[in-house]
Order: sequence, then structure tokens, then C-alpha cells
Amino acid sequence: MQINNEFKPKIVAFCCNWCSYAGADLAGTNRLNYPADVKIIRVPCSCRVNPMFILRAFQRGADGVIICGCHPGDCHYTSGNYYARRRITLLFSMLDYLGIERERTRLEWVSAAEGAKFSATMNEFAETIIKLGENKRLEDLRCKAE
Amino acid sequence: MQKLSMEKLDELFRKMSEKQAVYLPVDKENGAKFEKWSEGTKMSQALNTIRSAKDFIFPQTENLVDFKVNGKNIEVADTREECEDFVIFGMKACDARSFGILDKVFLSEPVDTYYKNRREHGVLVTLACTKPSETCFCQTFGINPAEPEGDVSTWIADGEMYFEANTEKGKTFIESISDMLEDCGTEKVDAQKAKINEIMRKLPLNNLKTDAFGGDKLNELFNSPKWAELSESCLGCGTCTFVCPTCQCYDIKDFDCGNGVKRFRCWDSCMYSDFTRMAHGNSRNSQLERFRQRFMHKLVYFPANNDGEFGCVGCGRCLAKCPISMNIVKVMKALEG
Amino acid sequence: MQGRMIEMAKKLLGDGTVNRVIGWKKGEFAYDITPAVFENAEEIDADFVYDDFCGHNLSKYLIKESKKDGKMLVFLKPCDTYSFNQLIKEHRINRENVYIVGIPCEGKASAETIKEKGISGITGISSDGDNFKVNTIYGDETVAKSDVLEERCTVCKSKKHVVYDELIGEDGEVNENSSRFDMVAKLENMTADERYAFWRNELSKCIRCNACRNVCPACSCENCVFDNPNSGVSNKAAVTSFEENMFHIIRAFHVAGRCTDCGECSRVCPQNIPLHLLNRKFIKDINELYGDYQAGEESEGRTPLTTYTKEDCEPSIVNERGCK
Amino acid sequence: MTNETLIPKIGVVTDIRIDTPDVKTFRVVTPDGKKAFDHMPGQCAMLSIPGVGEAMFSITSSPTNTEYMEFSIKKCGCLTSWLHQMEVGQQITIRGPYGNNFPVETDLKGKDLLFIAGGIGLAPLRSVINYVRDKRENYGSIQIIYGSRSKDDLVDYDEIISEWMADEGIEVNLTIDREQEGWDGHVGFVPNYVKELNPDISKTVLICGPPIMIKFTLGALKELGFEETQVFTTMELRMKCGVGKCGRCNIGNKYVCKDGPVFRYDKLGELPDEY
Repeated sequence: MQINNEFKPKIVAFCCNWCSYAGADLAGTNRLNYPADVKIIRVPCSCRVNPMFILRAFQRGADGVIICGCHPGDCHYTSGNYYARRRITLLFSMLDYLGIERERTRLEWVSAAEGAKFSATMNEFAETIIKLGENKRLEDLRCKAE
Repeated sequence: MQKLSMEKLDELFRKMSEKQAVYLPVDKENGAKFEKWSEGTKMSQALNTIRSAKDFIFPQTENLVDFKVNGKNIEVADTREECEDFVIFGMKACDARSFGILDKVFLSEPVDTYYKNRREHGVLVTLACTKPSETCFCQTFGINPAEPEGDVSTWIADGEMYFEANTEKGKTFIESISDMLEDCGTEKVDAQKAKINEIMRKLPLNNLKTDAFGGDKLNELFNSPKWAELSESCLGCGTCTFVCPTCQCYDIKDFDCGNGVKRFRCWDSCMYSDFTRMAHGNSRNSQLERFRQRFMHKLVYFPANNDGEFGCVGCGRCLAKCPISMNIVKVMKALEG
Repeated sequence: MQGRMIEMAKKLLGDGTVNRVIGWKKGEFAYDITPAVFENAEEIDADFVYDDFCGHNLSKYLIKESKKDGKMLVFLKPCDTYSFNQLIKEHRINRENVYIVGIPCEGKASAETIKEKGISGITGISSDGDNFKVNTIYGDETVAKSDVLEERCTVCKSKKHVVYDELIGEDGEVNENSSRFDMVAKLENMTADERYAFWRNELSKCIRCNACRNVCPACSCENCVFDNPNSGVSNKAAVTSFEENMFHIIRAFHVAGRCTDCGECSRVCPQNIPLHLLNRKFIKDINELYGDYQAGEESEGRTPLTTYTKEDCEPSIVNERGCK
Repeated sequence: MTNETLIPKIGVVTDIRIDTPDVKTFRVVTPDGKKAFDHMPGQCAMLSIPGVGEAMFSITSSPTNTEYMEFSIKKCGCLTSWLHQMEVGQQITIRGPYGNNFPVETDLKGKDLLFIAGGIGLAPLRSVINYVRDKRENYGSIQIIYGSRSKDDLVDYDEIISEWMADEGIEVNLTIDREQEGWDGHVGFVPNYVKELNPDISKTVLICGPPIMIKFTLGALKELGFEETQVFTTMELRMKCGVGKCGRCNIGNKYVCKDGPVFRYDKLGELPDEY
């Protein structure tokens, strides 16, 4: 096992195509840093994120999962992020209930103009995950074997 | 025949554990379960374990082979390992017989080497039942809980445990613990056997007969109109098959770990709709057909292929666990009546 | 009660109001009752039973049965009517083909709990109201009924029928003071490590038999995601703790907002995993975050997860109010 | 440890032939260029792509071909779609041979043979046909009746025309379901064509095709006076292990993977109707 200060967390970020993905793009063009271990998965809308996707990310080795969508009221499809908000809230609560560290999951609203917020959020999230260490409680040992 | 004071049981387990893993039924909040002995583990007094002992020789999930895929090339890695020696202590007569039934499947040609490996390394120490339950009907299949099979049979009477070896493996095992045992007569055990047989006669299912079943009744039973009613409320879950000590159907699946592929096998259930589903269709499309398959397999197909031996041992687990209480006893009574 | 039900079933079959009756059929012993369809008076006289062990929720069967020709008489206990209503809301039952007779329920007993008390060799069980007299081949025993009730019945949420065509006996009331969330609250007050240990212990017992899913009236999908070979789920293999967590989290999530808390999942679990505690967590959260909601109370309208308000809380609320 | 049948060998696809829009024939050898194992006509092998799945396919090439094996595979499910995307040089896994075979060395010896196939049903029969062609002196006359949806769906069309039809003592009758430009042969379903051709009832029949075709062809054969004991067919059901242990491919007490896939029709008739 890696010792903590060398631990590089794997983070999966589900980003809505219309806002957050553009926000990530903006962060890139403005040369704002965020950890290279953040893997962005573009989704058409934050409500496309099935709870299974989140669990699957943990299974496949993610140490943290973050979902980014348009700010409430700004959804490209009018209301997708409102539905997502309820679902994700309940799912996070359930994971917490099962004793899985609640800091491992997060939802953040990032607009296309918020490149700085995107970068800041990712840096901050990565910090949190580094403190938490490796994901053990939702790991699948089969995927960790060399 | 040899005996040991029940007070020395811990000492016995300690001694046995030096040479091999010892598994015995242990009480848990939801019933007894086989667990590995460690200091402080107490043997359960329960009639039987919730899950059968088949896990030891046919685990619910096991890895068969690993693959590494690299472009167009595939590497096959045989991951089989020699199994450690182990003892299953306190198995009941029904489970002991179920191993014989599983042997007929897995040790027939071509031999299943995963199974054979575990089977060869395990010693079965059986224990006579003292308090059979209403759901027991092992006697229907010619099993006597007073004289359980296995490498070594044991009885508990008046604070002492009695041992008798039935096989070469059993004799070797008894020798390994013989300095703890003392020789004795069979009177106490005979009395205990008589007591058990007395109870067996009082069980509500003691009149259940197998005369109406067997390989020669294949088409007659298959075409019985009663299946529709019997299967009507079946939920199609796999509880009966997973708690059953003789159900041995399995599935082979691949799991892509990202850095290789693991091919594993896991228990499967004929009650599931995907059991026989193929790209072009399903040969058992309705729950009626799937339900019928399970009971036909136990009561007709298995005896047809195995000199009349039935694929059920009457352990009563499915009677206790079916969510809707539909079970082999009800099926047998309906079909013969 | 059984007598009045038989009488009514025979009358409704006789006058052609219904063509079939779904109820309970007696078994080999005093407690192993099977849901069954009866088509005539003789079958009903021979086998129909209604007693303390008829816990099965018959609503699930109506998904299939109500699609057949003819009308079906169904006997529903108060909590079963919630499941029925929820299925109506989801358009899974053909209402015209069902004639509902509401029957009272004073709580159902669990044969398994009786056996857990060390009682074995049961040959008969009779009830004198508060107690069961259990005859066994090892002698007779008496157990208090309140000691052997199904968990869900000890915290009964309602004795009111939310839907029926006819009622036998008086309708009951919703129990506003049910203590059904107590255990959830207790878990919430544990530390994350304790909760993790609790659930690991429970979920590791799972044998992946799918009984919870198949009995669940809310699990009415024609083809379950866990049966889809392309979902990449090892649906039958008790292979890793991840797969166990995945199955139970996702199953509970899929019925969140639709689960009426009928408790069938916990009743049928062969390993006695307290699955209702997962569903009740969602129900409790929904009540607290989005306003009180009881699935199945209404047969129309939206469920909490198919609607929203602009003022809904953010997921970060889990950090603020969440478990300890 | 001893050999385990569930652990497969590696096979390399050395040639891919496109037969029809949805059927390809794959040539498979071991990595050192040999045939993976010996087999008899009608036997099957388990092919798999790790991570995708494993399935049973009948070996299409004749045992008399000692250099390689061929599999004609129709694209219809998950694994077969993947197989169809393969390129030459791709490795797959292979294990077998499984099941029984057509009784070429016993019941069929010295007999006049009638092969009836529909669509991809020619795949298992091709193994027998080529075996019989290579050991011509052991058998009587050969008649092949083969039909498919259209001319483009006739599997092995080139081999049929250039080899089978060219052989002496082999009568090949082709038919397609509907009229098609460029086709001057027979048009119509196989069962009717069999009746029209009115083959001699002393012949032994080997039949394979879609279940519905088999059913009606059998009716036609009976009408012509054939006995069920003269007819052999080959079956297919869901299989996982290939050795009669995983418990799913049974018809009554017979496992298709072990006791089959070849059944004489009267024997099949004694089993429950569940296939």
C-alpha cells in the first residue's frame, strides 16, 4: 500500500455537457490547475447519472466521485438537475447510512463560465480524498489485483 | 467404538486444528452456520445449519481460470491450487448423503478437478440427530439420522461423544486423535439410536413415499396437469436451490477486472428465467416449466441416470425457507395423489 | 374471519361477480401457507385458509393475474392495500379485473420466530387470542403471540384499507405513532464505522437468491437490471462485498419513493437480513427532506422522486444533518 | 494437477470467410499451427472470447481435415456479434470436443444418405458430408437438399457448386424461399421440396435447420413413408459446461451437450417436448 503523502487519489467527475464540461474546458484554456487524476466523464445532464454509475466508479477503483451539473434553474433540459438533486441527495444519504465515508461523494453546480470554480472544487475535493485515503469500503478486490 | 467426554470437546477441536482447518456449526443470530474453529468457538446444538454444507466442496462462487488479453493475444492462467486439509465436524445425515449425490455429478467423467480436490482433502465427521424437526423427511430417501454416513460417525449421549470410523480416511482421522479417546462398548449408542428411531416414527412426514417417482415415470409425470397449480404462486426466486444441499447447477461467467478477465462459476438456479435463455429464445419460457424442471430433476431425471437414487435428501431446508411455502413435499403429495 | 371470507368468496363466485379468487391455501403443517388461486366452491371448502400465518402480500400476484380474462377476487390486508394502490398508480394492475375485499389484520406471526425459540417438531398450532398453543412431538408449548409477530407487524403503520370494493369487519386507523423508524434512527446515531460494521455483517449473509426482489410488489419490472447480462452485474454470484452492497443499494434505490414498507423483503429473506432498514431509511429521508409521504396512500399523483421543488435541499445536507 | 475440461486452450483464427450477410466461417488452429483436437462429425466445441462469453458451436469442418477446424457462425447474439468483428490473427479460447456424433461408422455405413438442411443448419451437416465424401467407398448414394431464405443466405455456396455438385454420385438440390433475380433454381420451402423430390424411402436422413423447418420436414418425410428410426437430427440448447454438469441443456434426463447433440428421431420422441 502506498503511504499517505504519496497517495494519488483517483477521482471520477461526471460533468454535464452543457455547463460543467464547458466549465472544465474553460479551466483548461485559462490554465487553471486541477489534479490530473480527475477523470471527467461527460454526461448529457446531471440527471443522466444513474446511481449505478457512481457505485461502478468506486468498484473500478475510484476513491472519490463528484457530479457536476448546471446551477438549479439553468438546466439545458429545464428540470434535469432538480431531479438529479433529489436522487443524489438520497443516494448520498444512503451511502452515509451504510457507513461509507460521506466525503467521498459530492455534488457541485458549475456553470460554463465558472472555470475557476471548477478548478477550485476539484483541488479541494482531491485534498479531501487524500485525507480520507484509499477507498476501501466500496472496493471490489477483483479489480485491484495485479 | 470410542468415546470422549463432552467437556473435553474444546480440547479435541484444539488438537484437530493443529493439523487441519476444523469447521463446525456455530450459533449465529439467524441460526446455525458452519464456521472455522478458533479458540472460544462453541459447537451449535441446533438441529441443522441454515445453509447446507455443500459450500465446502462446491462453493457458491469460485474462480475457474484467469485470462490476460493483450491486443489479439490471450494468455490462459490456470489458478488452481491444492486445497488445504479440513474437517467438517458435526454434519448431519442428510448433508452427508448429499455429498454422495454431488459426487455422482462432479466425479463422473470428465471429473471436475476443482470439486475433486476439495473432496479429497476433506474429512466428514457426522453427528446423529437428537431432535429432528417436523420438516425432516430424510427417511423417505432411506437415510437414517441415527446412523449418519461420512468418514466418521458420532453420537452424543449422556455427556459423552461416541466415535466410529466408517472409511479408511475416517480411521486415519480417529488415529490422529486416539490419545484423547477411550475404548467403549456400544450400549449407550444403541440406546441413543433406538431413541432417535422412536422420534422418527412420530414425525408428521414419516409416511411420505417415493413409489410414484423414478426414471420410469418420466413422461407420465412430465405431462401431469398438476404442475400448473403447483407452480402458480412460485415467485421464481432461487431460495430453494441455494439452500438445497443437492442442487448443483452452475453458471460460468466472465468478469472483466480491467487488468484481466476472471472466469468464475457460481451457483445457478433453474428457477431463474435466464437459466436457459439463448440469443434465439428460451426453452423454458414459463415459470411452470422452470418449476417442473427442478422437481423432475430431483425425482425423475436424477434417478433415471443414477440407478434409482433420488436427488433429494429430505433435509427440509426448502420447507423452512421458501417464501411461499411451496416445496418438494407438497409437490410429491400432489403428484402421487 | 376465515368463515366469513369463505362465505363471501363462494357467494361472489356463485353470482358471477368474480371468476377466480386469490387467497391462501393450507399446507402440510400449521404454518406453511401458500398463496393460491381458487376457481370453485369445492376448492375453497377444501383448502382456503386465513389465519395468523397468512402474511403474504397478494398484491404482487395481481400484476400477472389481473391481465388474465375474467375478474379476480382478492383479499387484502390493510398493508397490502397500500401496495395495491401503488401498483395502480404505476399502471401495473388492471383495476377493472380485480374485486378487492378488505380484511382486518391483527398482525401476522412468524413460524421462524417460533422455531427460533427452540420449538421443534411442530404438529399443530392453535390460537386463543393472545397466545399460541404449539403442539409438538416433544410436548406442548405456549408462546405469546406478541413475541412471535413479524417485525413489520410489531411496528404496524396502518390498519386502514386505502382501497377496497367491500370490507369485512370495521376499518382501522393509520397508526401515527408507529415506531418503525426507531431502528433507523438508532443506526443513524452510530458512528460511520459502527454502521459499516453493522451492514457488512448483515449484507455478507446474502446468498443472492433474489427472493427479496421477486416478492417485492414495487419490483415489478418486466426485466430487472440485475438480470440484464449487459449490466455487468454478477447477479447470482456472492462474490465480493461490493456486489452485495451494489445489489442492495440499487434495489432499495429503485423502489425508493414507491416502497410502501410492506416488509415482504425481510419476511422472505432466508438469511434474515433486515432489508426493511434500507427501505425505511429512504422513507425516513423523504419524509424529513421533502415532506411526509406514504407510498400507496393515493392511487394517483407523483412519487417524491418523480417530482421536485425549486427549494429542495442540496445533497450537502447529508454532511450537515446526516448520520453521526 | 490433472487436466481440467473447463480450462480452455488458445485458438488462433487464421482465416475468415464471409458466407452470407450474417454468417462467417472461421478457421481455427492452435498457436503452433495444429488442429486443437480430434473430433467426429457432429461434435461441438466451446468457443469463447474472455470477458464476452462462451458458447457451444458445431464443428463445421470434417474430421478428415487434419490441419484445422472450421466453424460457421451466424451472428445472432452477444458473443457471435463479437466473433463477427474479429480479424485474422485474433486469438480465442477453445475447448472440446463435446457431445456424441452422427453414427458415421455404424448406422450410416453402407447406407444411401439424404441430407436435409435449412439455413445455418448446414453447418453441422457439412462436417458429415465432407467426411462421407472423403470415405466415399463406405457409403451409398448421397442426396443433399438445402434451402435458405435467399441465394445470398446459402452457406458454403461456392463449395456446394464447385465441389459437391462436381462429385459423382452426389445429388444436390437447392431451394430458396422466394423468387430472386439471378436465381433459376427451385423456389419454395424445404418440406414441400422434399415431397416434390420424393426421395427413395430406403435412405437414411440427416436433418438440421430451424425447429419449424424440422417439424414440417419430418411431417413430409412421414407422409412419404420414412420411419422415425431412419432420421437423425442435431439439437442445440443453452449450455455452459459442455459436460453434463451445469444442469441446463437437458431434455428430460438427457443432456444435449453430453448425450446429444445428435439424436435419432424416435429416441427424441420418447423425451418430453421441451426444446
